[in-house]
Amino acid sequence: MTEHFPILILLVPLFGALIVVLLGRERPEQCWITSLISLGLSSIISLFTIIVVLSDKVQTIRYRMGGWEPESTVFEVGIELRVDILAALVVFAVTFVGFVNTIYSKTRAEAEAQGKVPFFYALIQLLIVGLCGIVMTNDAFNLYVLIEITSLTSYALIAMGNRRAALSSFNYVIMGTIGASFYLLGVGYLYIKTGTLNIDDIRMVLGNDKLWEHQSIIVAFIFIMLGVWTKMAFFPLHGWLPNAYAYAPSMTGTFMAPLMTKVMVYVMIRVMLWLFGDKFVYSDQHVWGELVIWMSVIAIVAGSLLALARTDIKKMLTYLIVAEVGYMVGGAWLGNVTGQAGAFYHILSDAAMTFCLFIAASIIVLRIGDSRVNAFDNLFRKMPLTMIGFTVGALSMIGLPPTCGFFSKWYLIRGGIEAGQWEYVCALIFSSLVNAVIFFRIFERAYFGNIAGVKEDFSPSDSDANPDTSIKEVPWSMLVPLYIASVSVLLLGIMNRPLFEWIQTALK
Amino acid sequence: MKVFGLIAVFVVGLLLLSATQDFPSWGDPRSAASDGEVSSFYIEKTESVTKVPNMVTAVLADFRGYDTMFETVVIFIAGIGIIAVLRNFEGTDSPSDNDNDDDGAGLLARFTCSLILPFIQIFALYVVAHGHHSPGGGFQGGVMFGASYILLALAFGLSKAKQLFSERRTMIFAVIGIFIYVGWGVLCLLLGKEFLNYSVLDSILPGDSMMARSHSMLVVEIGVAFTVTAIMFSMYSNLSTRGRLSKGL
Amino acid sequence: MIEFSFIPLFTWLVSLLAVPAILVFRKRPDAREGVTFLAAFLKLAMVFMMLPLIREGKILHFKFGEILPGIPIEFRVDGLGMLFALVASSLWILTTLYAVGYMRGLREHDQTRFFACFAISLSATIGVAFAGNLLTLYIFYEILSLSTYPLVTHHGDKAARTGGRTYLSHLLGTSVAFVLPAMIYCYWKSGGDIKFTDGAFLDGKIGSSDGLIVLVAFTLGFAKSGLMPFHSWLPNAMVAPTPVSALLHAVAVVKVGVFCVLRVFTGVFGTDFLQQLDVVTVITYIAAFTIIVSSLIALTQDNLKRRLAFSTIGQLAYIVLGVSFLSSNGVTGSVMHIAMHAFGKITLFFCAGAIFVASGKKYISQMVGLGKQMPITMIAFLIGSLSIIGLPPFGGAWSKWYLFLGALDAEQTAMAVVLVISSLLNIAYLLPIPINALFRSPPQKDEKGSDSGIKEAPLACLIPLCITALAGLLFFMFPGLGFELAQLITK
Amino acid sequence: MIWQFDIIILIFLVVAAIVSLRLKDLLGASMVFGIYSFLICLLWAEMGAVDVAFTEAAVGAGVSTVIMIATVFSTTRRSKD
Amino acid sequence: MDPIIANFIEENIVPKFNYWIYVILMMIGLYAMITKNNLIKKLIGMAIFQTAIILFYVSIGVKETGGIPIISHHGPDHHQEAEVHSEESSKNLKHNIIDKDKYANPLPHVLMLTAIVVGVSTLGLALAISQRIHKSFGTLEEDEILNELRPGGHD
Repeated sequence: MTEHFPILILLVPLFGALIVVLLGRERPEQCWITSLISLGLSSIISLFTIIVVLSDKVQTIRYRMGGWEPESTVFEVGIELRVDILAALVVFAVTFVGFVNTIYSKTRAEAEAQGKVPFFYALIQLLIVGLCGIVMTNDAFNLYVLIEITSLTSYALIAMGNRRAALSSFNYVIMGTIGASFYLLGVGYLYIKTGTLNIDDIRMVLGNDKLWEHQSIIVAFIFIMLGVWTKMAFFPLHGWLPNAYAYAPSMTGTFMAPLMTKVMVYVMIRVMLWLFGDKFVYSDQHVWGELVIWMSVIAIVAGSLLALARTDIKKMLTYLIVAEVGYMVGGAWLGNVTGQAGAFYHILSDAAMTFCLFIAASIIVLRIGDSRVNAFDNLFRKMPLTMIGFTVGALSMIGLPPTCGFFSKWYLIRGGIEAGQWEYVCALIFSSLVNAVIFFRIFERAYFGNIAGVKEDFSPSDSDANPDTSIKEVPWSMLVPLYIASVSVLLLGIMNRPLFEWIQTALK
Repeated sequence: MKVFGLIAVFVVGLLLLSATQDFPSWGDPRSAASDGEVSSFYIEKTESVTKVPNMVTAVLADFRGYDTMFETVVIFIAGIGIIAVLRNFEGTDSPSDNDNDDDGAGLLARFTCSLILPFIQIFALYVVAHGHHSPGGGFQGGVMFGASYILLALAFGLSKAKQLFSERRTMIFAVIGIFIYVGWGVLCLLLGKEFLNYSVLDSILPGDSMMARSHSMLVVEIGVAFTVTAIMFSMYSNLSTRGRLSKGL
Repeated sequence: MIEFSFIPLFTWLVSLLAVPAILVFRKRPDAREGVTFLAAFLKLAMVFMMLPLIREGKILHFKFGEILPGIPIEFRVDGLGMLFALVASSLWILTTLYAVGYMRGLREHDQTRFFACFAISLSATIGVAFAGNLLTLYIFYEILSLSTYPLVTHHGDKAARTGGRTYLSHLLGTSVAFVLPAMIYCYWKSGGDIKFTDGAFLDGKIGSSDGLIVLVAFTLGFAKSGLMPFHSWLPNAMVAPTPVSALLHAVAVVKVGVFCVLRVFTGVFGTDFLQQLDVVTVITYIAAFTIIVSSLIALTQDNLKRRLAFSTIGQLAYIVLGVSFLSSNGVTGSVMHIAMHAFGKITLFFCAGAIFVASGKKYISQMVGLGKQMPITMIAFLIGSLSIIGLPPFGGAWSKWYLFLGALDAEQTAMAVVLVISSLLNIAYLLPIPINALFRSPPQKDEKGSDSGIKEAPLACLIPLCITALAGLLFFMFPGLGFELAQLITK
Repeated sequence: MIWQFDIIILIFLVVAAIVSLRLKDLLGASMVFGIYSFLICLLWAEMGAVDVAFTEAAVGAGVSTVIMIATVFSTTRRSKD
Repeated sequence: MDPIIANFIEENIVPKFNYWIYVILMMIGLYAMITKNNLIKKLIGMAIFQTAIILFYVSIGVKETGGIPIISHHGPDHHQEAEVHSEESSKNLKHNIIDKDKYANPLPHVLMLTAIVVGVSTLGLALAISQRIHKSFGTLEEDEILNELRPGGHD
């Protein structure tokens, strides 16, 4: 049974989506529980998959669709899934975030998707199917199909928002199609030279036939990278992201912001290390090593500064995502295992903390009805529970121990030092300083309020009572996800050592 | 913007052209892709292992059936996505233009359509069923079937078409299509082999395991056809009425 | 020699566990401050429990939870940490006592928050004092910065916010920008081992140029030590209530800074290794520059607390200077000066606060003749300033003397000269205040002014400053313990 | 495989593409895009990719053109470029 | 003509003109996607872009010597056993191996079927979104939409 886990992870949400659509108009209230069950089941299965993969005898699950064993050929003739510990971790992150986010969207879905609740749940589950498929597949073209699945679902999910959302979703369609098509082109170039689509086989052919210096392979690499970077909003190509995530319905934004870019970063690492192989990517006769590091430095700095310039909190967070993508790209391109493992660990930790921050931000925006930071006066007194969760995420974003942000920065900086890429190290430190400024600006607001607010609660007696009770905390269905997220931020930080060791062994 | 776009486009084009120089020349049967192990396997072994002379159908529905499953899912996503984007249930649209429903095109057009529609649909069924031996398959057949309904809607007005193929029914059909495909794969799973491994189905299908593959391909093609038919029609009916499903073109 | 023990953990925990209790009792001030006192006394008791073991030359050790490959959270109590813990925990009691008097006297708001953050910062301080490796040190250092931020910005008005902003930006910024990369670099160079042992872990593992960079990064990165150019947070933090200033200047913050610098010198590099690297002259000059310039600035300040702040900057620079001599005498002097300056400076701050509470005067020019109304305070101020200046028969004399010896051992006559000049400057900016207050009669116009009816501050304020002043005297008589603990690290 | 035939279609393709992008009337643009699809499906049929040609004929020339025209009808025919 | 250029054309253009045309089509589509102001025009450009890539893939699969990828047992290579039409499928595979040069490479065709489907799905969804935009902004021209947003939007 265990060997079927990978496909089950995919099938459960797929069936869930179908059922939700069938339930459709008649019983919209059952859509929530259905998708909750299916995603919970799927995340449990992925948890078991992690356990299976960690056992010494399995290590890597290879699952051949249709049972096409390559008997007369050395190459795979069918499509195969390949699940190692990295894939298992990311899949668990995807399904788990999906599950928690479903809890969050219990009340929001009715409010923000009037009458379209079943479609929302169906799309979100299909999106999860696509993301898990991306992570697990071992076939270059299948990867393209799944990327398109995720893109289509996210176009639709974003466009369900207000009119700004529709516009930004259209830009996303254009950019996303360019990106996916570039990826498809790259795969075509690889196919015309190698004659196979299986990722491992392509790497093998490239290695055996010494195709590395061929112009077409180099162009293929460039185009695949361009495509993936477009999908993950790497700095010069990030234009579509901020509006799309800021204006999307809140329960959509809280799901996409943590996962989409991270999964594409995983795809990038996979393409670099498994599809082309590190000998090709990090070889000296290619100029791009230094170049990409510098691009990531620019991405980090620019993302942080753009975030600093924003007053709308969701916009701010989206630009922070752009900066974080810079972290991971740089770490993956450092060319040493520490950097790659750090980048991978940052995928997980960044997913956790972005999730935490986005939930907290959407709760705040929902409650005070204003997304500008200037409106956050005295939030610590008004909604302390929410602000605690927000604080955890923010500290992790700044990179203070013992949150996971600190440890991922630790590994990334160490990788940068080992690789001697000081500009990258400086960029990391700079961005965490800027993050500190950004978030303490918010804390100051939320802690003291404006001067008038302070005067008002400067009472002669010793009063810690809540000054005004106009703004209440949100229902449990939103606080529980927030706390799950912030706990996982801390947990990832405490668990970093075993995680990092697994990742390192998998990358070696 | 234009200048920037032009520069970007030319950079891309030059990169691609620079890559073509070490491509195998066009149509060269010895090129790595065409002469490669995988494609040779498909060409030489397909018929012996699946009993299907149309390699494209075989590769589509069996070797790479996993892709095709997601291709169907993509269509499905497009269908429900369009509804989710266009439909708004607050009823901000004034129902004024919903009342006076059009009565489709002129008499001649209707007559012609009523003549050719049956043939279109029969041909669509043929395309689906005969995809093993001739070009075609579930997808093409499904598109044609959906197109026949679109033609119906064009000629006799959307409301007439909706009577035959209401949105509820559309959704059910689409879901059933995917359900057939995925369920068929799950059946293989339940019989103890990998997902979509049709060869185990010879226990419930006539013929040996190869014939089982051939028959299973027909089944999944039918599933694809269901979904594609439904979604193609719902795409048209939503897009032509801004999601109000009130008044066709 | 090294023995496992839970006492360090409990010493660290006790003030942390006080926090929930404080929060629980937020509606009943007496119970709340009772809890604080209880915690404080318990902490001191535990420190004293460890003292004999340490004096036997044992080293208490405790670790849990490996958070990074090869790096657990680790407590390790040696002489240096012991001394610092002693100073901090004993002064916590006095500061609490004083804070009770001060806060109630001024009817401050949010006292619960105040005491809670106070307790957290104390346990962070103990964590730094007992830190067994660089990462633990760093973590508690950051926690201290964060937990003191609400204290600094206690008033929450515009000035407090700007002050807090400067405070946090300097401390967090420098630590993240300099200490973190330097630490990771050490971690990489030393092959994943950043434990403090008797021998330094970076010994012989690093080249001279890298060594210089790392050393400077550490010394400036621990900006709590107030070395120029990262000193400006200290005067800006003066907006805080006086107990907080006492905490910053005497008990916790700045001492933590210099303590970290001492650790870096002794625990990370090791004095002998620094000797052969021959890179410390940079630090020496930075420290000397800081001493002179800060004293000169202090001369020009009229706001009493600002003047004291600049004098603190100078005194801290003494400690760094002393350790940068790399001679056992210098280090001894530095370690002693931590304690001496702590007691002296806290006396001065208590006095300043007492003056503010009693008369509302902030500016030195207003304090002429104040000795008539509040003689005890002013006498205590005199004692404290003499101790800071380092004149016998006050404790400061010993540390100054050893620093001087250290300068001579290191054949750095220039530095000896600097010490002399700076002591003169200390006299110039400290002594006039009590002298004028005690022996000059107040200008006439103030007679019928607000000064009428000024009397001593409430007892809760008065007692601590008397105690600390006396302690200054006692340290001159019985400096033995300080020496002993200092010897433990210098040998 | 007659390469002259091939190249003629290819040139027509480029022309159709440019025309459909230059037309100011969106309806006309969609029509020309349908023509483009037909040409390309011809090209594929002639390249031996019968299934692809079949699909393109059904989808590209059929459905995409229809839904594009449907959109143009329900929005606007005007286009500035 | 300069022999080098002539040589270059001999080498690179004549045997590969399909690739050249596909690159040109792709450039046209990409240019339209980036610079066109009208949303529908952008989408037309997108469709052209995708068809260009499909053209490239199909060109990979072409063989000068090969026909359509459907195995015909009436082809020239099976005359000798045209009478045994029944159960041939198992027999002739034993007798004569299928000559793979006679058939085009099926794999790119399969991939492109999927790509076409994805293309039409994207197109449909994008058209729906553009209808939504037209409903809320009243125009399909990008610059007019942005002008309408200018006072409100802060970026």
